[in-house]
Amino acid sequence: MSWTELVGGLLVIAGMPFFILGTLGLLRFPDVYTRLHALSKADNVGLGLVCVGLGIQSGSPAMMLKLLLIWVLMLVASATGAGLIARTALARGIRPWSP
Amino acid sequence: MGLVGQVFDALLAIALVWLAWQATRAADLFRAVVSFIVFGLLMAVAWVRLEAPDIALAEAAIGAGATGALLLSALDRLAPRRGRSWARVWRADARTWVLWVPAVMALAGALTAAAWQLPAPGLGAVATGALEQSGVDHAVTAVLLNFRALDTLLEIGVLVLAAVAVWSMGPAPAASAPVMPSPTLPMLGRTLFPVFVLVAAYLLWRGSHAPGGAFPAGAVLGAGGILMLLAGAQPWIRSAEHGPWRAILSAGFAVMLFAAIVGALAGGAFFEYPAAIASHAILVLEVTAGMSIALLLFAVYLRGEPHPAADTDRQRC
Amino acid sequence: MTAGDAAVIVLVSLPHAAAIAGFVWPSRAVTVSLISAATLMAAALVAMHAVAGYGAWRHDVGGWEAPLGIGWTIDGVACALLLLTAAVGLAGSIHHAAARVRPSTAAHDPRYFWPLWLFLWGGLNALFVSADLFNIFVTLEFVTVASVGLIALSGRLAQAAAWRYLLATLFGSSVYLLGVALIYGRVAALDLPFLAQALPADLVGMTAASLVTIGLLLKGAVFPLHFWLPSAHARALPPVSAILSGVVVAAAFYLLARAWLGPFRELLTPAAGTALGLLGAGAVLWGGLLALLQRHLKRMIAYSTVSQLGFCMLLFPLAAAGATQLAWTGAMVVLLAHGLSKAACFLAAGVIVRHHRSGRVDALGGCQQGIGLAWFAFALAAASLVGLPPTGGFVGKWWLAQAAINSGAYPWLALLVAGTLLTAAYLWRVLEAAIRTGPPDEARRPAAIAAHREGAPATPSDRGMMIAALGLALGAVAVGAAAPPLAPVLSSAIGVTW
Amino acid sequence: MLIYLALASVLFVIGLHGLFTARNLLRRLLSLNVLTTAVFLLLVVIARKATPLDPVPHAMVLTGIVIAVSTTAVALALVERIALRHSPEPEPSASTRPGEEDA
Repeated sequence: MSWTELVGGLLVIAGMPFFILGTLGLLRFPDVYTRLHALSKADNVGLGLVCVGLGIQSGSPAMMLKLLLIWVLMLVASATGAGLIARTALARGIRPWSP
Repeated sequence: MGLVGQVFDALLAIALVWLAWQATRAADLFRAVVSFIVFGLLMAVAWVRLEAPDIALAEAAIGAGATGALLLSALDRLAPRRGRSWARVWRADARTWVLWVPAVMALAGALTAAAWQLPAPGLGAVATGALEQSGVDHAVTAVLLNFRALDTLLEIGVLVLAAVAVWSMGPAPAASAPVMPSPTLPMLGRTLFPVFVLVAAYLLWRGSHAPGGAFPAGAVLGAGGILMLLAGAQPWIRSAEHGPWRAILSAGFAVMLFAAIVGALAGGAFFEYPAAIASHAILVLEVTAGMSIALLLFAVYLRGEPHPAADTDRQRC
Repeated sequence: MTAGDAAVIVLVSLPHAAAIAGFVWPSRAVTVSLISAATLMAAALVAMHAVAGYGAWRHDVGGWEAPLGIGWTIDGVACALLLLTAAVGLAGSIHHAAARVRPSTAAHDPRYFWPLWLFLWGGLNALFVSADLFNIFVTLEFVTVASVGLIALSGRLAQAAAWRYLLATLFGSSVYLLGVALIYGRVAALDLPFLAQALPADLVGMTAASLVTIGLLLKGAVFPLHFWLPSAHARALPPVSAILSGVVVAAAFYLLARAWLGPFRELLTPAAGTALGLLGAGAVLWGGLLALLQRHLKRMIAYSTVSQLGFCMLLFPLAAAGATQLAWTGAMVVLLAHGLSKAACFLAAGVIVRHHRSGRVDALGGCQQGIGLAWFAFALAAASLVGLPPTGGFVGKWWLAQAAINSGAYPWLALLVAGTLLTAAYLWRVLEAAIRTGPPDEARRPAAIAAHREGAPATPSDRGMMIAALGLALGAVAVGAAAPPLAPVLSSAIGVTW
Repeated sequence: MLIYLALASVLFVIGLHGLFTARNLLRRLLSLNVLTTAVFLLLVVIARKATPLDPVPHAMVLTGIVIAVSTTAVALALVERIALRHSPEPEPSASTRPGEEDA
């Protein structure tokens, strides 16, 4: 096993907890805004780690660029999507949760 | 990959079955539609598992993307969200359990068994053998645009026809304005559209030697257009006769038809490209087919004839 | 490229090209459509002439041979149906072009009629020559979308009918495609003549055959899967009803016949034949009975389609009993004669309903001034539907009856007689209503009659529409004269095992 | 492969069931799409079982997907027009029972 594979694999594995935590937040948090918060933040970091890890594993710069592009696009999309969901929820009169 | 792959496939299958059930049965229509969209996305994964990356690309863009957008916007107008009890939708009585469930299980089992017995000789060898004369290196593209180009012509015809039929049913409904406009959305539409064009061009270029080609490219571009529309961009098909847009919409179909006839006039059969120019002809066809698929998906998405009365000041755009 | 090849290429590509032209330049759509309609008629005649002269041939699209590429088979039956489409298409085009003279009837969006109409025509032409199971699927979908567009165009009421039709026929396509997938998994071929030699009669073949059959039965509205047809066909514009009832439904039967006498020939046991024949019997009797009970002229004609298609289904039991060739020519002549006369009926009914401002059968009496020609066309078409000599309907049924006698299948003969009597009964109801001087309650209301008189038109518009109907009705009669000499041509079918 | 074949069968049955029991027009459309996907799945499995990999079913499915989106679009446009006439009823429903004749 070469060092690229090792580092890449470690990065991918490091990304996993973020997804798990994000999902946990989605399931356990009290309202739509906090859920969005958990999901978009944690998943974006997780995806970044996975993409970087896979890019290192692939060993080709072109592939690395493509994976990075995927990550950037996902960032933009999830930011916009989360914003839209939150705005719609707010417009429909869903109050943010307060403890 | 053996065991892990099997487990993955099994999980995927279970998720797909659940989503399909939700899509057809969920009490809430919105939930059903969203389940269907996720179903399409997961199907794309299944296509990859089945070594059909072309289909995966098309499914993600068309099956989940374009169809999903169509369904959601229709839903927006059809069903104001309203809670419905599960029982109202799914009324299981004795007859269901005695008659339907066993019959259905038997049918599914028989289908699986029958399909499992299939020898599936396949035309892979024949197609690979003919690939050299086809003008492209990627077998699926060769089948689509050379061996079975007639199917593709008629398929784009169906898409043109769908656009005509949808337009014939009346004026396009006014786009529903978002309740609370988001500043990021129009920006996203604007900045992402070049990316869509880039990805589409890349897929188109890849199509001659690897998975990709006109269909995924067209679908991606069309999905980009729909996203633009969702992001608040004005459809630019505006004047009474729709300016040159009707011609552009039907251009892909017309060019393919033209190529087919030229093949026949050159002494061959309908759609027979002379060997020397086959690869160029296919490239031209791919570009036009991809473009027209994109535009037609967009035209169909308008869900009606774009009407000139909506805003006269933009007629010339 | 021979003249026949050129004709077929024109037949497949011209309608599409014209449809696009009509879509892009709506103002010139009528001219373009009428010119193409005439050209298509000529091309169909050239193709028929080529088949009659040099025999059937194959055209490998793209130059790729059978298992890999798509093939066209241009034979006697295909050409006969191309001619039928051309005749109905031409008459329908004339009818619609003439109807446009009076703008008061334009309840629909006229700009989209011509593209959809020509696309439908092109899809049908592509379907009739195609020999490839998957290509047939694509053309079937093409025809479906065009038909749905045309039905929905005919007004608000028609849209629910269009939806029903769309759902039924899309389901039919999916089931059909499942059958095709099984066949492909079995022998890796989609070409009908190729499959005729390759497809074994095993369990997979049987399953595939039943799936393909169910799919096509749905599309052909064969009893008991006919539920979508009457509303869809009755609500559409007259030319649309004409082509749907005369040709689109026939296309499904045509494919059934090609499939069962081609790839599924081994599976066509007496039992399978009888099962298909019983569906036909059900269609003849149930459709006939419901036609007899209808109050509206167009619905009556639509149910009559269900009934008449049942006669064609007799092909299968009679072929299974051994009288293949006679049954084949008989069924095909019935199909052609039915297509022409049914289209004539719908076109004539369009004029009649417009004249009387009502589609109710009991309101059709009274003043017929100015539309005598329409009634004449209707009566001629009715004669062919019933099967009076010397019409096409007579010849077709006569051959079917002969096939039944030759193979000793007397129950089917009895069905033929019973169905004919039923047909006569419901058609006579209409003609009798027309002869009456008028509904008794209306006789007491002079204003109503005055309205009729006032509306009694002999405008060029009506004349054009009536001539279109009459032309088709005369065509149905002419089939009777042309069928005996053309019988060998009709039974030249590539990939059909006798 | 067996998993995917079974999946295709189950999806087919789910689609079939939805098509025949759902009353809502949109739901029927979704069922029909699931049904069609099942058939596509069968085709792709057949392509995968063949050696070498068979490109023809792949092309067929690509064609099929584009056709499916076209028909879905037409169906949705129709459903919308029908629903608009029946408004304010929120969920449009039409029965395809043969007995129900509207004169």
